[in-house]
Amino acid sequence: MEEFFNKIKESFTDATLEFETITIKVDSTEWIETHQNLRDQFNLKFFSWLSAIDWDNEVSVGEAPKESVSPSFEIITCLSDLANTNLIIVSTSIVKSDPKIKSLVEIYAGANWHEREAFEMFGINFENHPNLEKLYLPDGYEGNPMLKSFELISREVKPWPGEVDVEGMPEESESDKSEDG
Amino acid sequence: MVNALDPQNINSFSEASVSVEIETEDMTLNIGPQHPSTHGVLRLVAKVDGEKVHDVKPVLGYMHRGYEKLAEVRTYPQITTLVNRIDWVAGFSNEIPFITGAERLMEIEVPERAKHIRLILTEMARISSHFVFNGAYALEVGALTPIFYAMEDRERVLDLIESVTGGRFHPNFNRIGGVKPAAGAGPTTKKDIQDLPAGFYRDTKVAMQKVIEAADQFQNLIGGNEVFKKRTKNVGVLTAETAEAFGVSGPILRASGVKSDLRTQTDYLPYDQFEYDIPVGENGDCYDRWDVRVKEMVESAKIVLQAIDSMPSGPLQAKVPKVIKVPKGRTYVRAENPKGEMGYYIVSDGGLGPYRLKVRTASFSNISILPNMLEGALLPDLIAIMGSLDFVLGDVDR
Amino acid sequence: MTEVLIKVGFLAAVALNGAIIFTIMDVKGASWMQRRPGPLHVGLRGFIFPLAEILKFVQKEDIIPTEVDRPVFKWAPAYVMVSCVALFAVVPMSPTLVVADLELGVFFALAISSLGTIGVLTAGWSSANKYSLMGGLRAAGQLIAYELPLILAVVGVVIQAETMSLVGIVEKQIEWGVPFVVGGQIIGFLIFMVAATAEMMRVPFDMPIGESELTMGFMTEYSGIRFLIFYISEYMNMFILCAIASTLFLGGYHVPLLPTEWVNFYGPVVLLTKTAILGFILVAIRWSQPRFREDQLQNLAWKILIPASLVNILVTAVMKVGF
Amino acid sequence: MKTFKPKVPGFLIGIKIVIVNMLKTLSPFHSKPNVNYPFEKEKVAPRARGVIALDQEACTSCMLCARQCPDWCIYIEGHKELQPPSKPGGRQRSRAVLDRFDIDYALCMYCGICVEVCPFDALFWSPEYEYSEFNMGDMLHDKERLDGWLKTVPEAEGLES
Repeated sequence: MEEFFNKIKESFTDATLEFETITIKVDSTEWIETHQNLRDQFNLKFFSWLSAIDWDNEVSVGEAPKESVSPSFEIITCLSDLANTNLIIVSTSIVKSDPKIKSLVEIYAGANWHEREAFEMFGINFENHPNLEKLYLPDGYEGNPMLKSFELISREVKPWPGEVDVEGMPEESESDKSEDG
Repeated sequence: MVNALDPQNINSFSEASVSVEIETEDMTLNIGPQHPSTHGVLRLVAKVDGEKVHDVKPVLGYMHRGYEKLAEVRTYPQITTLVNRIDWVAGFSNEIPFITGAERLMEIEVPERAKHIRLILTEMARISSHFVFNGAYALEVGALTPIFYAMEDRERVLDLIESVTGGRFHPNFNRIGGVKPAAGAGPTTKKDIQDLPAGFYRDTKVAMQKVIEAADQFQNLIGGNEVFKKRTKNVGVLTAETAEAFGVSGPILRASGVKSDLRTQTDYLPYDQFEYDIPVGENGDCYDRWDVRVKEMVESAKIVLQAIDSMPSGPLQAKVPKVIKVPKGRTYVRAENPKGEMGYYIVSDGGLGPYRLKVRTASFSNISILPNMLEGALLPDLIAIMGSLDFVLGDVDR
Repeated sequence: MTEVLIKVGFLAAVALNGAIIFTIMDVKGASWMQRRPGPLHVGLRGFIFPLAEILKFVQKEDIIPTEVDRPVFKWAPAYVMVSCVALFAVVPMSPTLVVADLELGVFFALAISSLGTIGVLTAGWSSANKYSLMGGLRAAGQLIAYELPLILAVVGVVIQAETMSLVGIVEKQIEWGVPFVVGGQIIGFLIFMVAATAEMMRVPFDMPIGESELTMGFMTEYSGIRFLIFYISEYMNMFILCAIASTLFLGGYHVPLLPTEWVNFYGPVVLLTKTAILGFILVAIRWSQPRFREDQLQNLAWKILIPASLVNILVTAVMKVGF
Repeated sequence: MKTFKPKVPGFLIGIKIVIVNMLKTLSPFHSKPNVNYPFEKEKVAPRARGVIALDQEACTSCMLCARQCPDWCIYIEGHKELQPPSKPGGRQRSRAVLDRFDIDYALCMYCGICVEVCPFDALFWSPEYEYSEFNMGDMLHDKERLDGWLKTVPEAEGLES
């Protein structure tokens, strides 16, 4: 893994190896070239997956990032090599106002469905995609569910049962409580 | 306009009428979502010309449960419950990469015994998954009996999984840092660390011998059958190049002749301590995909038998904080599941739950090749090819 | 008139009972072969479950979809049923116990059996369902293709027996001392059984039903009593074709070494036993084989069975004339 | 010496296998793989996660289980009561009284997190599995019903070392 990382490092400046995962960050304009390069020069022919992360400070579900982030979509692909088990995560960032990026279908045929999934879940447009339509969601469904701003209805309609607390003793004073504790 | 009755024209007319093919309209045939042969609720919209299939469009989403979204509002221990249900035929295997990922981020070293227990149960899950495939695939090409034998033998394996974990399909047995410390039952021992139940080794050895026998029986009952060979040999050939480009993994890829197995290539579980073969196919047709899985069952049984013999003693749990908080970082862990490469990309922000959890499932990539493979196939072949991909809709839709 | 009615009643009773026995054999046999007890709850450890089955189907609503061609759809099961029952008319259970001892018995049987094709095809065609349509067309193609080897296989027997009457064929076998299957018609018997299995649309030739791709083939839209008729006639067909096979090739109501003068007493039992043994073989085949693909099925009929049966006829004729 | 072994066609071997299995099913000496369910009960592993039993006395309504539940299917309400002092002249102790403890089995995912997090040993797994209902609302088990499951909790089994 180290060896492969060093090789990667020669070609890509922004490469990190942490938690046994090699990640390279590229600019979204070099998206196609990078993948072409990785497939042809580094022999990473196996297309594992493509997905996205919605970085946002305002979240309606889950926890907001601890440190403030600039709102953007991060698009991630995972490529690997079957013989030597080299694996690489390629990541790029695009702006939220106009989320679009070139499609990888020409290079990796398997990207087709993954891009469709990212399109419906995040609303990212993949340019030159042969049939960019919904994959999972029914026709007429509005919204992009994986956005951090998309509410999870089941958690909205039902109160958290853990909030109900045992009512305090009527006569209990502050001093008693501290003694007990 | 040719006059057919004109004696001069009779000769040419009859020749012409023979060579012209009848123009027929294509028929759209919906296969699924409720159809006897789809494993769950997959819908295929197929354009058929008589028996020939032209254009197949899979329609997914009938089982989409949004696990990636649900994971955003849950803590790490709670997500273990969810990931069980992704590929329910091999529930135990789904937990391993997720738990390994969390452990990797927290930099916890798992005790050897726990790793061995994980390995044994993972292989058992693989065996039970392949049993289901064997039975179901025979059913799809028309043999109705093998599924009953497969279910009977799978039951033995599931009983073993249940006796350890408490669950047959959804074991929910892995914890960050090891395996479940208190596996239910018993008012007196509830808080004790529970090990494998008594008699487990003995029962496992019996069950694994039965698995090897069952695989042999399948080879005779289905694999040796001339009709089965006729139905599957040279049907749905998948070349290694296409498979790689589509991200097809697991037994399907190996059947195409690529010797790729994450068990030997990565170190998520101590597979390097055992000896086993990786069955590889030659032609990449349906028969090879079937054959590879049957052979794999035997290899898995061998791994389990070896693991039982070399079981280390020791604790089952590493020291972990009571409230699990995973430090900031991201990692991708993949594992060789019965259906192929399954991986979790965990983006942690230092909180109780992940900021984003990407689930890479094998079946999703595996069936994305369906339209490609089914082009020009016959309708009965459609079922044979679809069945040989061995997908579970929960694994596709997540 | 009453005589005709009695005969028809007798025919229907025997055919229906045969079908019920074969249903029990198929279902119970299947469950034992699959390591399970099978039906258990309806009387005699589940052995009379077909009665419950019949009652259930009779009670059920007979759903007729709106788009179907109603009269055709309604009458299709009747064709199949009638063709099955009428087939049994010429099968002798003993030299005297035969509904119609026709001169051209074999010819009659084969002519009647092809009537079922029309029933199946109309059922598939009129259902207004794509699965049914494909199932019906597959069935028609298959039944026509296998009709030929079925007839050609019988021709060998007819040449050897020098008669077309089924009683005559059995008498000839008694005269010979051995059934025709031993006396030179083994290939003819195998071809007949394969073709008969295809006519019954049982595994490995059940492409027209092919439940993994066509749900239930031409029967998809049928329910209630109409489905029951299809269901019963499937087993009736199986029973009768097995009975014909045992008459033509296995010596019918007679077994060698038994005294011929008592044939009227043991005849029906012997015939039924032979039929049941053939039926059991079919059951074992059904539950152990996968099914053929449509084109392989046609190839088998046209490229193997028909040439083989023609060779069989040739050899039989040469032997007959030469020796 | 070369032994000649004729190749048996595969479909005949298949027929042999099904007939052997038929004889196995009919023979009284072979174990039966089936359980005639409503008349015989299946033996389940003692660890099987069937239903959750509640020890009412042990529960202090601390809400840990309800908070950790991934499905939010546990509903607890309780209040505190003053207990008479255990020895004369001592301080009055407060005791938690459980008003409501419901588990909605229609929602439960049988993960067992609640059993594990309970610090007072009030929840147990029982392998009992016969509690299906015709009405979905009846799947909500109240504290009396949950307490009733307690007697089905098995004793600890032996362990493999």
